Amino acid sequence: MTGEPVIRTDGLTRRFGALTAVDAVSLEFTAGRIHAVIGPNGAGKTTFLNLLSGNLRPTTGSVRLRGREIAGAPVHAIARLGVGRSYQRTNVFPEFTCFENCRLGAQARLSSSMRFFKPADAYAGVNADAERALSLCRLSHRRDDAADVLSHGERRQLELGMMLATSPSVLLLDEPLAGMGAAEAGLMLDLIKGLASDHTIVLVEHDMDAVFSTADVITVMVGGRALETGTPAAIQVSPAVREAYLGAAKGAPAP
Amino acid sequence: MKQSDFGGRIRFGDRPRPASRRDVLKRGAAAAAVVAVSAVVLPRFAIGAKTPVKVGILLPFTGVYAKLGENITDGFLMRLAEAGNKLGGREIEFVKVDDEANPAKAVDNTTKLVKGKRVDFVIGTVHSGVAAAMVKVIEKSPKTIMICPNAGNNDMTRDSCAPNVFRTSFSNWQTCYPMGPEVAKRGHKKILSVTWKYAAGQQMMDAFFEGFRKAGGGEPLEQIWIPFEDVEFQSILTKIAALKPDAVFSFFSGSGAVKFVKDYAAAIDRKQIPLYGPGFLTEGTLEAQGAAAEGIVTTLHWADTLDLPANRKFLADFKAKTGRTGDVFGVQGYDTGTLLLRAMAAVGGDTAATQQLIAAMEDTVMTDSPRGTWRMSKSHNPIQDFYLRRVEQGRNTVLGVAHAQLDDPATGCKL
Amino acid sequence: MDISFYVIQALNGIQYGFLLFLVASGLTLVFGVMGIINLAHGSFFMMGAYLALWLARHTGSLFSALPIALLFATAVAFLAERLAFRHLYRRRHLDHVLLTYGFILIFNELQRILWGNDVHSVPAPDLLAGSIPLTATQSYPVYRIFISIVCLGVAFGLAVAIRSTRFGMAIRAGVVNREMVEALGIDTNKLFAAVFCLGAGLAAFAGMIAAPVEAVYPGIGETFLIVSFVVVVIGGIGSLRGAFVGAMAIGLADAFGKALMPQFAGIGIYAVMAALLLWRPQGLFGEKQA
Amino acid sequence: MKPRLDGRRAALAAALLALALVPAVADEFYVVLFTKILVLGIFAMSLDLLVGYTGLPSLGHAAYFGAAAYAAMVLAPESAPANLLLTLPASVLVAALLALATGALAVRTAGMYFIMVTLAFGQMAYFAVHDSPYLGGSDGKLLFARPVVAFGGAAILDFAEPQVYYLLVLACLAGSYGILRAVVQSPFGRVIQGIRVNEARMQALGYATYRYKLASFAIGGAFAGLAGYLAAYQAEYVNPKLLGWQESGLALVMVILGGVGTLHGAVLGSAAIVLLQEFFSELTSHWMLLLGLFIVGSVIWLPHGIVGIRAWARRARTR
Repeated sequence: MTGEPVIRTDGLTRRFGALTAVDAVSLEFTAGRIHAVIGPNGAGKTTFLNLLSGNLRPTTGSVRLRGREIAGAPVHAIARLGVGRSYQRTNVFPEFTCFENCRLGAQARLSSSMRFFKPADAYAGVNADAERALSLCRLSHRRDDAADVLSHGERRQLELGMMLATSPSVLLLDEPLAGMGAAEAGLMLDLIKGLASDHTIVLVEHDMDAVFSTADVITVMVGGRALETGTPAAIQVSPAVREAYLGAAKGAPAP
Repeated sequence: MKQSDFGGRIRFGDRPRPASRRDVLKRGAAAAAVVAVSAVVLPRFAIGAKTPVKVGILLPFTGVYAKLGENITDGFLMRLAEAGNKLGGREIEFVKVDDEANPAKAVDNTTKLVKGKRVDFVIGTVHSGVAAAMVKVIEKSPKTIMICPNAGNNDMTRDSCAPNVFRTSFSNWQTCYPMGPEVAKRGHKKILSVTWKYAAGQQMMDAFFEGFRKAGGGEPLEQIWIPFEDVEFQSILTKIAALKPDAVFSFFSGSGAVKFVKDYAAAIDRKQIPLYGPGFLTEGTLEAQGAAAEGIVTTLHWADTLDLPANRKFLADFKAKTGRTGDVFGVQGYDTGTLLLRAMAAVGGDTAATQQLIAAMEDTVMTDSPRGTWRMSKSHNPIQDFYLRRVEQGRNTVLGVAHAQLDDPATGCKL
Repeated sequence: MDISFYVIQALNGIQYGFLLFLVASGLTLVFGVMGIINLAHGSFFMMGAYLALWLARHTGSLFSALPIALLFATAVAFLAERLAFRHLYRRRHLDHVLLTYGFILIFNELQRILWGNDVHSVPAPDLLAGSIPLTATQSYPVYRIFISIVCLGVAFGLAVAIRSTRFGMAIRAGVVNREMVEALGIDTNKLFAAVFCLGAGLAAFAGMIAAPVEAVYPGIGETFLIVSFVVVVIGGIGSLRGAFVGAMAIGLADAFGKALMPQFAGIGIYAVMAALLLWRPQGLFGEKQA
Repeated sequence: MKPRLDGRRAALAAALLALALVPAVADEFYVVLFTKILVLGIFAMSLDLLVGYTGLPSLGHAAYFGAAAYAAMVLAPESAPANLLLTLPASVLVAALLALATGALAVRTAGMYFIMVTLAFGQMAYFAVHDSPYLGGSDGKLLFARPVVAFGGAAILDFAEPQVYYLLVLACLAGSYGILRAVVQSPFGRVIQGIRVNEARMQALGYATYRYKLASFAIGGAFAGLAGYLAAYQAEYVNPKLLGWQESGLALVMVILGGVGTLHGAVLGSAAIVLLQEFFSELTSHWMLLLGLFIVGSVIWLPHGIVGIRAWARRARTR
């Protein structure tokens, strides 16, 4: 399943004053693969995601999406090119029902939402996309419940559903398992694996068991640099990673 | 309200109200919007044969002009109380509305009095903008008569004069025109004017320079306009001192007058650049202005030191009833009362006889007014003396008459 | 116009700027630390002015009135914080707007009940009542110089207190990150009450010393409030340095604007503010918004 | 879901009918009072679109209200009634364009800065009118008469009578409510509500939020303009205070007091404020004190406004 990379960064760098959060990172992300980015706290993983999604502008370097430069483009423009993003802190719309949350995602695919008079629920195509996303994130049974009554795990699912409703080709997932119990985490991992075949997935995650069991490729970031990239098996045995990890952080990668 | 015990606040008592409302009132005002709805849907006052004369008082009781509104009201009520609180033999019911000096509410408030409370007379007001809106409503209600006890906008008794609109105060033109020749006479050539940028200020400055030119004076050295109600004068005064005019002519009132006169004295040597203006500059403000006002020369149709029996009586009575010192606004309120009393006496209390009422008001010649003799002009504005006054030891001392029996040109009035 | 015109005009602007700074510094701290939009802040200025008027009459001297009035205004602020504001910290900005709008009505009406609608003036203390003659026609009031000096002192004291006391540290921490304050083990209830009282006290103090140069009249609070808002926004919410620079800029712009371009005097400061916010939406010294 | 919706429609129809009967049963004084409530109701609803749906707490909304009022004045002939069919749309357009121009700058900011920037634009509009002799300066200007509906020079509907004017205002309120209700339920409405809750998330979903906020701001400005036009002809007078921050503040108070994000709450808020003012000022000349206490009390005890009372009572009962 290897091919042209969907996303390719070149010397991607972001500085905050004197601090270099992301330091000359050059990586390739290929379709159909789950590419995990791991590293100790403060390694620059989330900053890296923010550079990909447009939440932050790179100081220097480039981000190409299928060959097209997107560095510095606004978030919404990048999103419309098919890059979906989930956040560490759950970001659903609590007053809306699950279906409405997904519909908001699906509606973003309309050429424009500057439609003022026809009720939002009268757009059949949008509704169908929303239903599909709802079933993809396995929340169809919660369709008409308001998001604020969902459990934490369900909210993370819903967030994924909203993102899927926009029919993205790239998924940037920032700690999708954070704060989840074992059962919830299992379900979520299942979901993510199911999406891998037709999406490019960039996964930032602290749960090492999860990462090593799901990822196809792993990049280790330390101090803003991409230290090493390889298969889980290769990363596991890499002495450089071991040293950096043991030297820089409290936890070592799981054996 | 049948009778006002003068000196206190006007109460809104004896209107018939449903018992439930009274209970609500007893329970206090903390009740919510529900109560407000039921309270506002009161049955209106039934108009019977022996109803009292309804007099609407539309004056500012809050805001910058509140003190003026109070003094006019007190002067007016004092005059009616002197006559036993009867108009042409009938009891009086007062309906007092605070116009907040807010022209945006003026049509509403006037409509409320004229159509809602069905008053026979409307007394008001201080603010020119409010007065102009009042005139507009009153024009369309020929059965109601309006008496304006202060607002001096020229047009009220010029272009937009109306048969049922009278004024007992002054036109802006009148208050400043007589000062032109006085300033010219003193040999001042380069005159700088400073005032708020609004219609009254404009009219007054125009009138002054009209008089000044006619008396051989030249064009203004500079005219400074300050945004209306702005009272931060320090920078303007610095500029005035730098321009070195022979004299400054200025109009401000209320808080503006207090502050301007004080700041002027602190920033400019008044011996070098004397300050002139219409009487409002030093009217009702002298106590607050203190020594800063000493020596300022102004023109006005009244002065507290005016040595007339009627004036001495007015001042004594006003002090006795209110505890405050009477001012020109009290006098205007007082004369409004006299005008109303005379006219109602002439028609025997018949408020339906509007034509006769108007005729009686037009024929009024005031011989016992605290400001001296005056009569109503054809355009319903007083023809009166304008006095030249100088502030001496905290009082406006009369130097003489600047212009005797001055009549407004009444341009454009077809009455 | 000669040089003295510009010198005096600059003095005028600085003196007005200092008064604005005292009002705006309280506003910006309450904004920054507590996250409260206090529309009623101007009411404390008004309270100070009226208390100065009233107490100066009774005690015969503005100086002896100062401590009593300051104590009183702070006590009122303390009560308002305790009884009303404290319940709303976690609510929306909108509720703060509504609450403080209600307080404006209450304070204004109480002022009317207690002191009426008259325009009053407060005489400057005899010592400072004179004017210094500068040229043949113009002189500069001693009291205005006094205001500038006193305000400079207060501003300096405030800066030192913020920089080097524990209370000041808590304030600085609060402006940057409200949660951090709790992490530092500071009782936010106490901190908020203190900041609110400090802000109110500064506004009241400004009202008091301004009383002799401003006529004391109903609505004086709102006049200063709106301009202080402009100052705070120009300087950046929560920044004392910003409030100072903003106050001086507005003070000087106002003084020269009125004298040189009176036709734009009203609109001027708002246009400056709008332009600045387009350039720097967070104000001159404000933290960038998330 | 369906029956509740029908119940709400029935309640709306009943309220509309009751309001339409006011001129038939009530004294002219109340007709004028209710006209005021409805005009301010439209104004408050237009602000609710910004505050309650888009999360844009404007403290300068009166600028658009006043802009249309002044447009009505400028467009009115010197001594003849204006034609409603021409001047009303034109005035609304003026307000909408002004909102579009100022909004283009204002919606770039957020939170407290947004409040302050809108305040600044409001004050600029205020002083622009206040200092312009052509527009009547601080004195304002009187309008000659209420407008008429005219076709080919012949007036077929005259609004001089307060009762007729009231019905016009009521029709405008009903129309505004209908349109705004449709707008908040449209795809656009969903987007702005999403923006209110979490703008960053909406961007991540691919929405160019700036354009939606701006569109909402302009629509709000347009309806504020409609209210301003009606207010100008209700008072038959325009004055800079129509654009002042006090007016904006009052509208905000109405919206919050009524309950944000409901539209009808804004009308209830306007009714509450107007009626309370009227009621308190009959009680005492210090009515502002009572109104202030009422507002402070209601913000502490009624966090969701008047429309929240029902839910609050329901909760109290079930407890």
